[in-house]
Amino acid sequence: MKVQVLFFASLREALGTAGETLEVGEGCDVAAARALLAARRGEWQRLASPRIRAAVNQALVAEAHGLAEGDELAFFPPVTGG
Amino acid sequence: MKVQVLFFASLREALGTAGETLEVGEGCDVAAARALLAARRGEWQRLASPRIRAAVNQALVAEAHGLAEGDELAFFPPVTGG
Amino acid sequence: MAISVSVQSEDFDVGVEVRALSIAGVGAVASFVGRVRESQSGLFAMTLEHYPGMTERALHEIAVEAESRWPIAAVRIVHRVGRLLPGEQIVFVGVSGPHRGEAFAACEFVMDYLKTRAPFWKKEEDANGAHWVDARETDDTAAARWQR
Amino acid sequence: MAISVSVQSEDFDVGVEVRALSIAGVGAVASFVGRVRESQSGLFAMTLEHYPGMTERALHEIAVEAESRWPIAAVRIVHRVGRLLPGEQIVFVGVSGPHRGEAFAACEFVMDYLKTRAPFWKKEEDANGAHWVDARETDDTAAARWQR
Repeated sequence: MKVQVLFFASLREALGTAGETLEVGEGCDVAAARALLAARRGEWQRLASPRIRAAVNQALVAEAHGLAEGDELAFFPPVTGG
Repeated sequence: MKVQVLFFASLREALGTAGETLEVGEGCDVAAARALLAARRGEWQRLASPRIRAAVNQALVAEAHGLAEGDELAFFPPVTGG
Repeated sequence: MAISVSVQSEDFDVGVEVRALSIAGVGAVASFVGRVRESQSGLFAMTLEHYPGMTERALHEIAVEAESRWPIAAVRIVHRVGRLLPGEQIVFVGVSGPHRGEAFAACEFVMDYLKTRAPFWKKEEDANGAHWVDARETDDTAAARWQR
Repeated sequence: MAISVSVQSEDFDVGVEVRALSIAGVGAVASFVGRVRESQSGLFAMTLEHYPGMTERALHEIAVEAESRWPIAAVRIVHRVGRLLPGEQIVFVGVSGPHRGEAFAACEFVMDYLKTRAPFWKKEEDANGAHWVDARETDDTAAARWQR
């Protein structure tokens, strides 16, 4: 199945992309998708850090959150607004 | 010696005056001046209540605060600003 | 530290007051506006009496006390007197500083102390006539928590 | 309860925002303005990035959480995005309600949560170039005190 992956701020800049469409297997959770991306080595290893938060369909989720076809999966560093 | 006495808000209205010049003895403190006024009976007995605060020369003072010639002595109910 | 206090019958402009507090080095401005509630109890108007001289002095002392407790940059207090109608603004307290925690704490401190220490008295008018407002115990409690 | 959230590049007018919060029954309006400090460290500018959609949603949820905790009348949040210069306003949070204690608490709660929960990221420019701001531990601590 396909999920739409997004990257923000310093992570977006380091990866040189704002996102991509990612093919993942059935039953894939956030942790598995994160590991898949981090396995690309280089700057992608940033995704292995627990400091990089994940949101699915615009809500913060735990690593065990299961993904579904068409989900929007975002990764980003700790927020610094306000 | 003479002190300038002031009354505010509900106390001013009950007494029907915003203040007066009061003759007190040497060594008179706030408590004694308060008792002198309260002794006039009627509405003046309001001054005997500890809810009526006293200020000398525009600063809140204790009842034992000694008065001096020309002092400004104010009595008023609990404040309700803001 | 900049301290500014006004006791006036005229209304104030919150935008102007906050802008004046936004001086160099300031990252945070916490402010409070108190206003005459349009209550269901049918308030017609309220009149604020004060003790000229002592009021300004008390407000200034409260601001000085706030700056001695927190690292803040500026305090502004505006309090209206005279007759005010429902919906009108009564008081503005603004505190600016480098960080928000201190600005919030100092602003709330000034309001709590103002309520119990500054010589203002409210008289309310409704269908039953005019009556002086009683001091609220919650205000004394709010001020007491700052005692150290 | 009225909740209003705006994420925008344009500046905001504090006077207008506070007036909009001053609805019937409101006796207290607590508000906060965060701005870009004119720091000695020589900051040229700061750029705020956000996650369109999720940001508005997160801010709305924080406002809903505030109203579930305190009896308040209205919450207004305005957060700017894009490039901002020293002295410019970044964020406005205003809370109105019947009483000041609740308005202050809810306003501070919204700011604390916004700092740690809303997806905004700051990038600063100075003489050494541009760099992303690190999340401050004090912000996590500030938000943690509201946990129950």
